[in-house]
Amino acid sequence: MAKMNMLQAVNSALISAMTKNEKVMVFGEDVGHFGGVFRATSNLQEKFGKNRCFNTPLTEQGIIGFANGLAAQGSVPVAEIQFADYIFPAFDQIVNETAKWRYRSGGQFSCGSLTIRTPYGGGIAGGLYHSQSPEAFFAHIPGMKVVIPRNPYQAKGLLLSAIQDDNPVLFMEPKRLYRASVGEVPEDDYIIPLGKAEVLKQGSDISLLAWGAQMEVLEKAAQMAEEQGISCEIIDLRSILPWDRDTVATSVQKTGRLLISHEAPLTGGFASEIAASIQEKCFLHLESPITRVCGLDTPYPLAHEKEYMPDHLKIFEAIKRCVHF
Amino acid sequence: MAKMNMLQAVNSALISAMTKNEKVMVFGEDVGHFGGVFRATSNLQEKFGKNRCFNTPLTEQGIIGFANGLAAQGSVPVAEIQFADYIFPAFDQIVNETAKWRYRSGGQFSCGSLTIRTPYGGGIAGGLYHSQSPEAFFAHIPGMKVVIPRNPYQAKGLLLSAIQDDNPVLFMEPKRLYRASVGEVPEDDYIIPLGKAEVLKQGSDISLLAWGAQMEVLEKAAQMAEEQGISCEIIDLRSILPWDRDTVATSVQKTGRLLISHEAPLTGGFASEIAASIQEKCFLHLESPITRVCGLDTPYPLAHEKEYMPDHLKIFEAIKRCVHF
Amino acid sequence: MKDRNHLSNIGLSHQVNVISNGLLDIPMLQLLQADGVPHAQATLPDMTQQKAEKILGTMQFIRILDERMVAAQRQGRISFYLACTGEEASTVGSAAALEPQDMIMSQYREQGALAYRGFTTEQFMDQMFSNEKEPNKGRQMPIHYGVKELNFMTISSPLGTQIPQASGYAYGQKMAGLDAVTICYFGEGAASEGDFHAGLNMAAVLKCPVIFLCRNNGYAISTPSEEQFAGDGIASRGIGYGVKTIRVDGNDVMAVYAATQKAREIALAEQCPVLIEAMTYRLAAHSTSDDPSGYRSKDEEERWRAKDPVQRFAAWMQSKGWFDEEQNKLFLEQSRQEVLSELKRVEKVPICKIDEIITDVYDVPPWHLKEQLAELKAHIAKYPDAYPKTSGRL
Amino acid sequence: MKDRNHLSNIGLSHQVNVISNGLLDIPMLQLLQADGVPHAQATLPDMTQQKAEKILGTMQFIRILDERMVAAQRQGRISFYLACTGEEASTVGSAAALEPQDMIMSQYREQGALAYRGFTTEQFMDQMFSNEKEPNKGRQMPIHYGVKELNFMTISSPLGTQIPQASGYAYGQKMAGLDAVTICYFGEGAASEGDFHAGLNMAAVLKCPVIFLCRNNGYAISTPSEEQFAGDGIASRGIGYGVKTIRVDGNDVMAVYAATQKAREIALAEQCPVLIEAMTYRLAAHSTSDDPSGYRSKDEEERWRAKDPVQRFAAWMQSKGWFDEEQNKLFLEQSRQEVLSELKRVEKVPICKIDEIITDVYDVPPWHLKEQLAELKAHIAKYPDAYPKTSGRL
Ligand SMILES: Cc1ncc(C[n+]2csc(CCOP(=O)(O)OP(=O)(O)O)c2C)c(N)n1
Ligand SMILES: Cc1ncc(C[n+]2csc(CCOP(=O)(O)OP(=O)(O)O)c2C)c(N)n1
Ligand SMILES: [Mg+2]
Ligand SMILES: [Mg+2]
Repeated sequence: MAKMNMLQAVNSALISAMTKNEKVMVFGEDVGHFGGVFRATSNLQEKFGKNRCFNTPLTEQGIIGFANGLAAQGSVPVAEIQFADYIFPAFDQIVNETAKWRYRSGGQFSCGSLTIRTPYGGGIAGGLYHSQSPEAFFAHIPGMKVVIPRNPYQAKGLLLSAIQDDNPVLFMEPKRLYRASVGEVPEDDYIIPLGKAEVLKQGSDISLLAWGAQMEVLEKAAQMAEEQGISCEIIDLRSILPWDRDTVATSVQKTGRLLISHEAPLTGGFASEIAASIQEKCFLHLESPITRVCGLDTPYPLAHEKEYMPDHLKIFEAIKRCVHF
Repeated sequence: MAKMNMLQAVNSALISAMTKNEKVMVFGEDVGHFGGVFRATSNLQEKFGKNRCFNTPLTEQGIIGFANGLAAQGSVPVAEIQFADYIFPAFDQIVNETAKWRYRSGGQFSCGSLTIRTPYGGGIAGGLYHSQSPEAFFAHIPGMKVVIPRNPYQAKGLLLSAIQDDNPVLFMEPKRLYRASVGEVPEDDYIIPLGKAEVLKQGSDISLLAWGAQMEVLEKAAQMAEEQGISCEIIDLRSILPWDRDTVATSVQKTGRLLISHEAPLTGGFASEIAASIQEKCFLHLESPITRVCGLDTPYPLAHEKEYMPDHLKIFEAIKRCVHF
Repeated sequence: MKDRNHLSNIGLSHQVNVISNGLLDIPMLQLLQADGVPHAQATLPDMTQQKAEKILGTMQFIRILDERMVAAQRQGRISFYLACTGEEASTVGSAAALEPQDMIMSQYREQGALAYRGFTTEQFMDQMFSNEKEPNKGRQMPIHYGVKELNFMTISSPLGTQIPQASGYAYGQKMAGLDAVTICYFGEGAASEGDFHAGLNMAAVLKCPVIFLCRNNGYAISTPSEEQFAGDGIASRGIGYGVKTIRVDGNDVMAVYAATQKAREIALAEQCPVLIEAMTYRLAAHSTSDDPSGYRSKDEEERWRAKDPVQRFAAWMQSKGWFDEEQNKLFLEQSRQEVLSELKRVEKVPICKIDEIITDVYDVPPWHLKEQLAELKAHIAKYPDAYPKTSGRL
Repeated sequence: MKDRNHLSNIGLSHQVNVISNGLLDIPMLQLLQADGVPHAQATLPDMTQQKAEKILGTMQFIRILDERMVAAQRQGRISFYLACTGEEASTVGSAAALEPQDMIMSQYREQGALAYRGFTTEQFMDQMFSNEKEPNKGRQMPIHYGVKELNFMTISSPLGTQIPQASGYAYGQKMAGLDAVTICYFGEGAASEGDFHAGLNMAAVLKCPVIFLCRNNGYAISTPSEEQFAGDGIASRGIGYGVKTIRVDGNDVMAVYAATQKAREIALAEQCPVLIEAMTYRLAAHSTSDDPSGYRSKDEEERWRAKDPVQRFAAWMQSKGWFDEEQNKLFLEQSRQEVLSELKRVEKVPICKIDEIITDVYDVPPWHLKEQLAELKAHIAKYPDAYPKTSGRL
């Protein structure tokens, strides 16, 4: 075990994966010699050579197009998109190509070996274009997997899973935690299964659900609620697609209440899918409406960032409203 | 009044708009001399000249990028994307540019005059790439409006509204109805307000909600249900973003039940947003879970198209399940 | 740390020089004249009689397939078709210069390359009818071929997407140390997509052994190339990317063969991309959904019909004594018969069982897809008549 | 129906010709030598003393602004900054050749053009502090300027997006019959985006009066241009699009001025695009988040520091007798003072009221945004200390 921050955990996972399998290749803008603008790919080029870790030209559609071809060929590409805000030029390659490759070819070919890493989320004074949380767009793409870790330990285990998994995975890294979140991480390999949520804390009055950087916020709010005698169950969804409906439903059947939080705008965010599914699955158990505490339906503002964010106070208030419905 | 099919109604709206305002320009792949692959822009180049109705090179990101600049300049672009399946290369220009232009500039500049027209939807033996219904992706983009007409009359009135509206509008045309749907359409100008749903039929047992080509299917299912004594209220949402929550909530408060149907895959589809909002708004009125009858969570298959589609039989069965919950 | 100087190869001028079109003047390689007689100055590539026969046979077969399938579509037997009439040489000539281990990533009008690889009439029909024997399981529209054994990547409709993919595929081949290249076909229309730019630039920078073959056939559906670009075709772009480039007469199968041979040689030896622009003409309608009389003249078509690539090559073979009129007639007749009889036979093959609706979305269907399938099967069982193609085999 | 022939301008060859790099040899326009002395063969553009002073003053002001802002960021007074040190000539020289009615669509390193247009120190500070006086309402990060009165389009971070937008903007200007062009700035890195391809090709085909000015400064963050493209810079791409192209020494403000004048003349007269590639070097770090010592040598930087565009132009002015050492010192000192005092003053200006969080998403806030705002305000009222920047002015 070693103390690592999330960047180190990601770097450690990449080193493991590249060491074990020489087909693993890491590329994207500035990921080569420089090690990426956040330094998640530090030293990889030195260790594994310029052919296996390299800079690409500045074209996200090209990066993913190239990665798709490389994956279909049988290599194991781990492509970086410098910020999740810049993944949209690659949206066509992801929606129409990555995700549909296996299906359209009857399983003859696939991009299953592809992993796309990208930092996402707010709280770093990044304004409109360095703060977005676009997971919901990708959760509406059959064929994709979407995974978001909440801390260094999770990051390494889930990333190693994603690289091994025979399906294309979008791996979104909460950049606010890159250096802020530090924890014990095994130096050896280990994997955390995709598609499984984790119940972090048992509780009886309400289930609180989130992912990524929002987990911290949830925990802080839960603490405030506990102080008022409200017992919270806390769940980290971890995989957004496919998502672990059973774990969530089991929890809600127990608590009778559900609150979901994400940074992305409310309308059409992934909380809507969870709420829609759970109200159906747990209809007779629900004691209050499923509540969403999310970003506003605006672009992500700089000056009003603090007000925009679904922080612990907003969640705390929502918990109370939910429990006292 | 004249009998028109939906293509003629769209064409008639474009002629009106171009006649009234010389700043209106229509462009896209093959829309010029040829009049578009579906002929929605027939005769526009002849009538208004090559400068106002023209072919573009084959680049969707270019078309929307160009349209954004043109809109910001003060012209009124009506850009066509040949199939909604091919809108994804333009996703970055739409998400990061079109939709955020006004906000990021504090209202100094905007793409408000832009309208994007595109045919969408299945049922034409189009397989993976001529069948998609991507409205949910766009419903998660603050700043966009998304509108879908169900028949020729609606198409003309809503399209004229969209062109006039000072916000960027994605206007999705159900191509299955292009020639199949025929109805009376005024030859003069008229507008149908954006953001307003329409209750097509009053009923007391269940509210049925859909949009575009799915309205027909809903009506057919409702008829079957009525024959079994189930009274259905039928609502056409028409505007997906912003959507008319009040009309839907009012209906559900009356009927106590809601079924939503769309062709797009279930997970993360726009029905999830509606279900999430309505379960919150109408919690104490709901007598059964809100039900979604949607496309499967797969790419759109050709050979199994019939099985894939949320047809009247599936909806009829779901209505019964809902009412007999 | 390496010292870099991005000006090192650039000279100075002291007057405002505007560089413009026409500077490059890229000629088009032509070996056989329209009548099949080689140009006096031309050196023909080595070609055995057997190879020549395979090339001609493939071009003729494809022409017949196109005719029959367009007719079948008119009769409502298939939903869609897309012919390559007039462009046979570009795809057959280039495929003939490749090795079987080379990957083909095509746009959609390259049935010639596929047939050259050995795709059978039956396989064509299976695809056209989206049946359960089709290796892609009938999920896409007709003409979206794909077959792993022949190293022919499954086609996808979105234009241009295969271009950066081909760069990536070729990079993978290089990393694996294979004696193989990738060929990537696309139209001059698709070359306007951003993916074209990304794909060529990445291939150049990352030194990928890929051949980009652009069929410049003058049209993208109704849009003539003069409304598609203002430069000198697609070849003139190669220079900008630092990609070696060859322009070739796409109706001269011999020239296409020679150019592609050369391109493959360079791509493999230098591990780098090569761009070929094949100048040709789409004699057919864009697809069975299209009617070109709305956007181009009969005269123009006639001018191109006179440049028929199949006749040109047949004439050359004749001059070599490799062409037997009678035997060829027989071959054509047999091919027609084969297409028709396979069509009839394959028409009856069922589509995949409904279970396949959820396979291949992921490697293994997750819970939500299993749930959706179970519901769907129960529903079909309840209304078997409404879903006749699958209800019989639940 | 018009008869078309897409082969009409193409000659024939009968040997396999591989066209490759180095064919074009595009020289770089330089008028002033590094020491400010004009090349003997150079014809300098007309330039009044007043204009020259404005150009020099703007370059010097921008250099000072950059220094102070980088320092302010280090002190934690602003969150982010991005300097253009070393590249002042490319943007100031080009802006000086334009008319005020021309639209500027920039990437982010073109504060020189903005200052030349008359953007004040106070306006710069307002933007840096995202305050309520900033016309963009403080919604974006520092350096994302935009001001309608100066025809300077609000900057957006996604790279390359402004390129096809500029084509569209210019098309609108043409349709409106304006005596105006659009200039579009971008880096050689951004030129790898698909939007570059789309924008240049569309401008060429649709004949848009737009000047594309690429600052080729050798780097895209850490990525050197040799890993960005393999061709001869960006200029060599112009030919492929049929776009008239000029390559210029980006550190020679006189050359940039002359080239842009010429480009504007062509764009207006011929209603067509022109591409300028300005060869320069980013002496600064990419931004305050970057440290270039990780990817390039000090020697390399020093070599470029010797080519300082500001000194070069000052030396030329001196040779004309247009430069007063003392007065210039005073100007520099005043500028420094002004930046510092404005910084201090503006630091205290509040951000927008919370109501502005939902305006400008649409022309008029729809129901859901009004609902969200009401909820938010109630929440802030409940926890005023947690939201100190807005709770005082609910
Ligand atoms: C991304 C995308 N946009 C639009 C289309 C619709 N479309 C299909 S073929 C075609 C024209 C292609 O022309 P070209 O690339 O020249 O190939 P050709 O048909 O001439 O062989 C168009 C616009 C598409 N399939 N994909
Ligand atoms: C679409 C997109 N991808 C990535 C980035 C992150 N990014 C910001 S600046 C930059 C480098 C740009 O280099 P260049 O265009 O050469 O301009 P320069 O900084 O040299 O002026 C990158 C990769 C971005 N802003 N937008
Ligand atoms: Mg073509
Ligand atoms: Mg640069």
